[in-house]
Amino acid sequence: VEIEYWQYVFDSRVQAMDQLIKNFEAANPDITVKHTTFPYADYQTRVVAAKVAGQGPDVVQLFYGWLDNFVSGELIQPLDPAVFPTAEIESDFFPIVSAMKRGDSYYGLPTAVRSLALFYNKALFEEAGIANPPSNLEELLAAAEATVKRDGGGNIISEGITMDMAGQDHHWWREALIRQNGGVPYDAEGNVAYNDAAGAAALKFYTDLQTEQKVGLVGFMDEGQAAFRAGLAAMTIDGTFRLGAFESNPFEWGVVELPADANGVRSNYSSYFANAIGASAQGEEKIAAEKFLAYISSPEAMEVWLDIVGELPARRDVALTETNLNDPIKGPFLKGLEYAHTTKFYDEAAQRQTAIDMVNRVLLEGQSVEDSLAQAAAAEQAIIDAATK
Amino acid sequence: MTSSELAANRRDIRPGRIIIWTLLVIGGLIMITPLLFMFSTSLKTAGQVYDLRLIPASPTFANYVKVLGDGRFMQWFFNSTFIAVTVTLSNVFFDSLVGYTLAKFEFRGRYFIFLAILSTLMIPTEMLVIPWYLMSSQLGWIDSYWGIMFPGMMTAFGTFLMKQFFEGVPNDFLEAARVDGLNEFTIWWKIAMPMVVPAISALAIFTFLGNWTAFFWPLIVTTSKELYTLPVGISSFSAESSIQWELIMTGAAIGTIPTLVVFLLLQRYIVRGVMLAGLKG
Amino acid sequence: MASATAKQGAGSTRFWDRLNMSTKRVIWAWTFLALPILFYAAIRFYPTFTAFWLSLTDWDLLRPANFIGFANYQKMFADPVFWKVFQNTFLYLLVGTPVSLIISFVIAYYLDRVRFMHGFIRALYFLPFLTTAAAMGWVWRWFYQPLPIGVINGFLSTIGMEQQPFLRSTLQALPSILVPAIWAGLGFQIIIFMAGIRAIPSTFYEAAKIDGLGDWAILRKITVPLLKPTTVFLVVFSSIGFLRIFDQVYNMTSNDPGGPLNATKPIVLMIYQTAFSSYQMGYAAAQTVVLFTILLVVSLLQLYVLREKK
Amino acid sequence: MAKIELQGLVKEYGKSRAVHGIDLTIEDGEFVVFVGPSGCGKSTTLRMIAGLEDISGGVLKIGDEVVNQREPKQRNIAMVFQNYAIYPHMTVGQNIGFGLYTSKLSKAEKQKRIAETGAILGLEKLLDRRPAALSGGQRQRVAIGRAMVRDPVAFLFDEPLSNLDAQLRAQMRMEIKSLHRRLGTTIVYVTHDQVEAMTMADKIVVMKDGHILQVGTPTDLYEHPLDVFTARFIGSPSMNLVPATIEGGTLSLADAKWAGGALPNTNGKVLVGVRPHDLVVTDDAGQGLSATGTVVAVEPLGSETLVHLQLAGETVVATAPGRVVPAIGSTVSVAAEVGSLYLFDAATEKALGRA
Amino acid sequence: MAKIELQGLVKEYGKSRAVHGIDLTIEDGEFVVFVGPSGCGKSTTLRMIAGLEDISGGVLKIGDEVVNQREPKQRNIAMVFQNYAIYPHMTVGQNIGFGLYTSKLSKAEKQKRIAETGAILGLEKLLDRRPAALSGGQRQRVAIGRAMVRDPVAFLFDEPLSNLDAQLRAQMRMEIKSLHRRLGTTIVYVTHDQVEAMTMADKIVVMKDGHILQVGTPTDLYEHPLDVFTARFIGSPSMNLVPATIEGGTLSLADAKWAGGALPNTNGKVLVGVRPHDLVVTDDAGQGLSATGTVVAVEPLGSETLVHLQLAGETVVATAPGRVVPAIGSTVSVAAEVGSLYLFDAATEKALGRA
Ligand SMILES: Nc1ncnc2c1ncn2[C@@H]1O[C@H](COP(=O)(O)OP(=O)(O)OP(=O)(O)O)[C@@H](O)[C@H]1O
Ligand SMILES: Nc1ncnc2c1ncn2[C@@H]1O[C@H](COP(=O)(O)OP(=O)(O)OP(=O)(O)O)[C@@H](O)[C@H]1O
Ligand SMILES: [Mg+2]
Ligand SMILES: [Mg+2]
Repeated sequence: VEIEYWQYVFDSRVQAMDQLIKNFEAANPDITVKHTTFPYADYQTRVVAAKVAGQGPDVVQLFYGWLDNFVSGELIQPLDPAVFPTAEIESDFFPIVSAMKRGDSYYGLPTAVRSLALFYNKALFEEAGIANPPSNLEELLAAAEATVKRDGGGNIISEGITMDMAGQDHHWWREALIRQNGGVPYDAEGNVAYNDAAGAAALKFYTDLQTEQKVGLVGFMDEGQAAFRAGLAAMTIDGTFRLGAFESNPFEWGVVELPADANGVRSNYSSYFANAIGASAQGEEKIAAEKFLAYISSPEAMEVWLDIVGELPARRDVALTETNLNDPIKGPFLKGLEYAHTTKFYDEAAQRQTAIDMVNRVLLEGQSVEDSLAQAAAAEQAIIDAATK
Repeated sequence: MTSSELAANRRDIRPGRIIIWTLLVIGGLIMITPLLFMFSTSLKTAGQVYDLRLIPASPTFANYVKVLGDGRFMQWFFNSTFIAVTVTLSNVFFDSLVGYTLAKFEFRGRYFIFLAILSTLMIPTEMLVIPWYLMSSQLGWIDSYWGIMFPGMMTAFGTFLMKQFFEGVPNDFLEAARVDGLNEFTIWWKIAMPMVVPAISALAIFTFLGNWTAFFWPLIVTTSKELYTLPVGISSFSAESSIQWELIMTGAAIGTIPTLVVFLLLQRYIVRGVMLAGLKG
Repeated sequence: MASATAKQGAGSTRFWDRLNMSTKRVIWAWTFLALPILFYAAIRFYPTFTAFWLSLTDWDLLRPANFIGFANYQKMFADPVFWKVFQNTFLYLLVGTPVSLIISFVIAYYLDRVRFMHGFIRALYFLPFLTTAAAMGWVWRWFYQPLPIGVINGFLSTIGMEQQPFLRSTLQALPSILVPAIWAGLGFQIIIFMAGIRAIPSTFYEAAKIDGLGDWAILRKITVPLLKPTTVFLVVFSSIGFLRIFDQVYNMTSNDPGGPLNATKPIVLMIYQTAFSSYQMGYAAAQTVVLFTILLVVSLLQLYVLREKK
Repeated sequence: MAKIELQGLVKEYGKSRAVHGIDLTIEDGEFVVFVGPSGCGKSTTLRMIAGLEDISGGVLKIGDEVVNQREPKQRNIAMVFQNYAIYPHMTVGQNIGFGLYTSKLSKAEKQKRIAETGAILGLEKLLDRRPAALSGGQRQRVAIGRAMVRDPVAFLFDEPLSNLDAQLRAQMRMEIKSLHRRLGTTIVYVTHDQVEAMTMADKIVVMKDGHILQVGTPTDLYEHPLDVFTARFIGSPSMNLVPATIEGGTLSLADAKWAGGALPNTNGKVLVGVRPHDLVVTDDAGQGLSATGTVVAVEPLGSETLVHLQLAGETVVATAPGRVVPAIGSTVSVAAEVGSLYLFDAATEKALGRA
Repeated sequence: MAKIELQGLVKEYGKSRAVHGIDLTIEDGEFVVFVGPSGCGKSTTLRMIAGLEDISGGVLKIGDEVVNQREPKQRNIAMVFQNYAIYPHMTVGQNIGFGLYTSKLSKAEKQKRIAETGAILGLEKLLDRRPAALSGGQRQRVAIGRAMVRDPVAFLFDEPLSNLDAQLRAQMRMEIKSLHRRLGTTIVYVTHDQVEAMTMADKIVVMKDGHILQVGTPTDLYEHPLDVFTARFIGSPSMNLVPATIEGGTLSLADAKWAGGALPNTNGKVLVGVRPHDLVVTDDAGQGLSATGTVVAVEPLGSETLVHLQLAGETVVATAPGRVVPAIGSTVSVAAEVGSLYLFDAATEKALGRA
């Protein structure tokens, strides 16, 4: 039988998957896997459009935040507990895998997971005379202040830390900064809970980077990662998936865990792309699809993935090996996984937009932190309400 | 004699003219600055992309080698060419035929049909994409050349342009051919068409450009990489995490070069073609 | 099919031969039009009606559509983002159309008189028309960057002026998008204007000169009025273009689509996001219906205002 | 070779009638010229014959066959248009050869025919040129060549010379005429230039407002016009007309006197017509008409001088020999011989006879 | 009101010379007509006078002032173009008023001038119409109106009638002429129609290849052409020319004989010119030239018949009275009186005198 596998285009992911498919086909000569990829920006559109046309894939990759959409749109089917025992999943994988659970059923399994960390430019640190990368927020501010460069007119020409809500900063704010200020982003029912002092303090900390400390500038070099790559930012917060892109940076850089707060509390955000079985797979194809899914979430596949893509294995025992934990690059990310949270998104793009707008209102329109926060909370709650009604 | 020849007849070159000429040239150079940056970036390495000097520190063709070396790129290039050429031919054929019929035949409903076709200019394409997609999937056109091409096979703009031109062709030519025994189709094809060659080249160029750069619909309707058009392919260089600008610019540069060459070769016809149309609102 | 029947048969009393000439011509005309009519009906009109129908449903691509009356429209008119977008769309139209037409006319007017290297200069102005908005959006984005890499800000700081936020400002973002949009379409408009100017017989100018008019008076009294058909064409087409602006906005603000706090978001981008990011097809269809209405009303209004007064 | 018959031919455009049922027989080999003012229906009639317009009523026969419903190509007629309608994208040879489009001749035979036709029209050297590189007269010849090459039963010409300048027009007039003499094919020719009509026609058809007013040889029409319209239309400069009355066998004109000559038997108001060439400036008034008037304009043509003078409130044109140029404002005497007057009923404008 | 003087006026287009240094004085109030074949430089000269073309060499004076460098508006001349150049977007009244654009008159005075001009040209009722709704003759009048309204020192006309049909042309010819008589303004008029030149001009300027061949009154040029070109150009139909020789005081022509009359004192090959109107079909050959030839074509014009006949290998045109129409192929005798022959040197084509 032939089954179809869909994911988005990213060179190393495609390469890794080709490798996995080759291995899989060697082991299962009666199954061929057709590997189809789309540009990231249009990936969802394509999956949805294909479903409308009734031509969906058998195994499909999806961001965990899209799950509700995919389930309610009947794009994917629940995993058969006979093939993928629930207990086993919950014991072998990192707990964030529970984001794939709806009711009693799991809808997909990740090969790899990702978390956030603080990247820093060793050359700029050295130049500023800082020996160690920051381990808490206070040190972060100090390091940023020390490394930022301004011209005669006070314009930043090299950032202390990048500011990019459209990138990973909204996760940092939501899952790390709020919690470090003593709040929670969402309550148990999944409703917005950050419209309080903790949320405001977190937002203030973030916007102050530009307005008070003047160590960062939203829109500087267009994207935070671009500024960092160009050597024009000393620090940036980003995910595992950026490792590949930073590999070619023409300077030395390092990674540390996200800074702790004054009390040493740490938090992180973790996410992943899972693989699920398409709603249209039935009979023979479904069996083949299950076999394939089992293979690509096996420890062997995770090793391959770690090798080629650099993403962290989703199974604890594969991930948390001694060598991995001591790796200067992988280590901080893996440690982050231990205390990471996973936001339950209903409409990831729209929810991120509320965070972007919230910061913009403060920075561009001079709205007070509290008002802006309240407005963002209301907007996000509306999105959640619309999705859950 | 046209007004420009008239102007040329004035032998005295006044300082005003030199100033105007200089201003025009400066304006023109400003116009192409973004293009220059496109070419310049395509000659840079990933690390230099953010260095906005126009002349790259160490120009390299590595990006071109990389882009062109990828067999898929040549495939996309072929796809774009094939699609743009086919759609252009179709437009030249059908838009002319319809324009001719509306210009030269008298029958009830002619004006209504003209208005109906013209009114499609006001329908935003965005409105049609979903129904098109549904239609394609029901008819099995998804992921095929035909699927990419069918929405553009005829356009109201082309029909309008050609109608204007054909109205300028004297009836005597058509009647002479009728007396010579040609049927209506041959009259159109053998007599009327050759008389509007400038219009056809203008139409062809506009259609070609429009389809060569088409992005949104090809993106929706193709699934396999082998069928991507150039712009879709170029944008697939951008991935979730890091955008490879130097490659995008290289792709864009390669994509622009053919249209550039075609335009430079045919710009006289465009101008003349549009000119003869005498666009009467 | 008619070409077959049109072939002269042996028996000259065949049906085709008994028709009179105008009937034959009508048959020819409909034969020529048959395929195109089918095409326009199926590819343009039918989908349009589908869109009208969808705007009354809650279709989200995934679940079957339910008729919900005018709920989408109510939702839209109650949405402040929609009104912001509505306002932006008209700003694009009301600033973009006149500015681009005036610039292109001025350039065309003077370019027409230039003989030396005429083709070369004309090509300079036309080249941007050949580019894709996606690629050029990037270049423009970088032009607008803050220091140290932004070309424009770099220029401003060398002449001692303050830095401008451009795309990062709720006020400047929209004009900053308009510039590349005008830039990209300028070449086309210049060529059309030049064609129009050249179509004016030179004796009109000569007669006016003999009547004692100066260059400015000739421009006002002769060139501009006689250029009216061209102007009408360009006004209508460029208005449609600005009302449907998308590529530039989408590509220049891809991090925060529609600019900071929707400062640059036009209606087409809203439709795109509603349809392909939120999958609210019914809602998106309602927005397309509004766009369609705007296009129709604006075009008809322009044609009416600029009509040939007999 | 064929006779063309028009029986009650009618053409209607919507509700308006352009041709009001005309009857005419054009004999095989005849050269018939339609003349008349603009909009009188000449072209429409020609185009009905050609098969380019539907016939709204009546019968059209070519060579005894009713051809009302036939397509142009089935009628085997050829037509030459005012603006020549030669295709700019083809060479002269190709243009001429286009007349053979539907013919079943072999390629070689077609080439031969093209060469022959080119030779007859003196276009041998131009066969490979494009029309843009031809003069007006040459273009006209190419158009005729395209018509000739097919050996049609009749040629139709619609104002073929009106785009040419005076000298070329005179020359082409001769050429068409001699072509007709050589080929002997029926020719129907439309013009509003009476000189062309007079010099070329075997038979002139005068049309007005969709009606035929008179049919006849050029001399016929010149000498015996049936009404004022034809009288004024034929002959250049136009016939002078002055109001007069006939009472009991005497003709009285203001400012003029009539001596001798029999008058038509009528009473009442008439119009007296006299051609400028018959009204000569002279001092010795003999028999016939004599008058004196004030010169208002003179047009010396070299061989003769046209003298415009005021007579009975009308401006009439008289002729004087080329070397005589009367001063403007002077008074001159003019005279017309007996037999040179045309009399018309003032009310109906119908001819009453000569005097 | 002004005299216009051209002194060695030269026009060069790039390397090619369109006008080769012409000298001419146009007196105040004179009606001067430039004639010549297409491309001879008539329009160019006119446009230099108007100020629409730069002058490459020589001096142009209007009213004793050198105006070489003046703008058109400073010269205060008015021009009427072949295609009228009336603005389609203005009414007739606005078009006429446009001539007053730079004038400092009050609005009411302008209106009055427009109304007056309209009245003179018979356009009163049309002042609110758009040009699209006018006939050719009316458009031409509007163009003249726009020129007139301003009261210029001179009018320039560039083939103003060539887009009109024959009858309108004759009528407009008269109108322009009488306008000139009324206004008395200098007029420079370009045409390639010799009839217009003959009938309108006070002075005709014959041009060829950028040179002036001859300047004179119409009668002058008709009677005393300086060369073959002018002789053939002036007069319609064109003068016949047959080669002959003069040896020792006798003129010998093939197929013809010459009796009596003094000959110019020359020897060798000559061209004998005789105008068709002087070569009449007659049986009684008296003094002068007589010949017989075969008729190849006849053109009956009503008042006279043009008879084309073969003579000494040339086709010559003779005239016969209107009612005489010789059969083609028949032989006729023609004769020309003493004094009606024009003799030219065969080599230089310069006139030798009359005979
Ligand atoms: N297609 C048409 N539709 C309506 N009326 C027409 C059409 N063609 C001609 N006519 C009318 O028919 C009448 C005769 O026109 P026709 O062209 O035969 O005149 P004509 O004698 O050839 O004039 P001209 O000398 O100007 O060519 C005119 O009144 C004209 O307005
Ligand atoms: N703009 C120009 N550039 C180059 N040569 C020109 C230009 N205008 C006219 N000429 C040349 O100058 C010569 C005289 O032209 P002009 O227009 O004066 O002729 P014309 O006597 O008015 O002829 P026509 O009777 O055809 O109007 C011609 O040989 C023409 O080719
Ligand atoms: Mg006609
Ligand atoms: Mg000229």
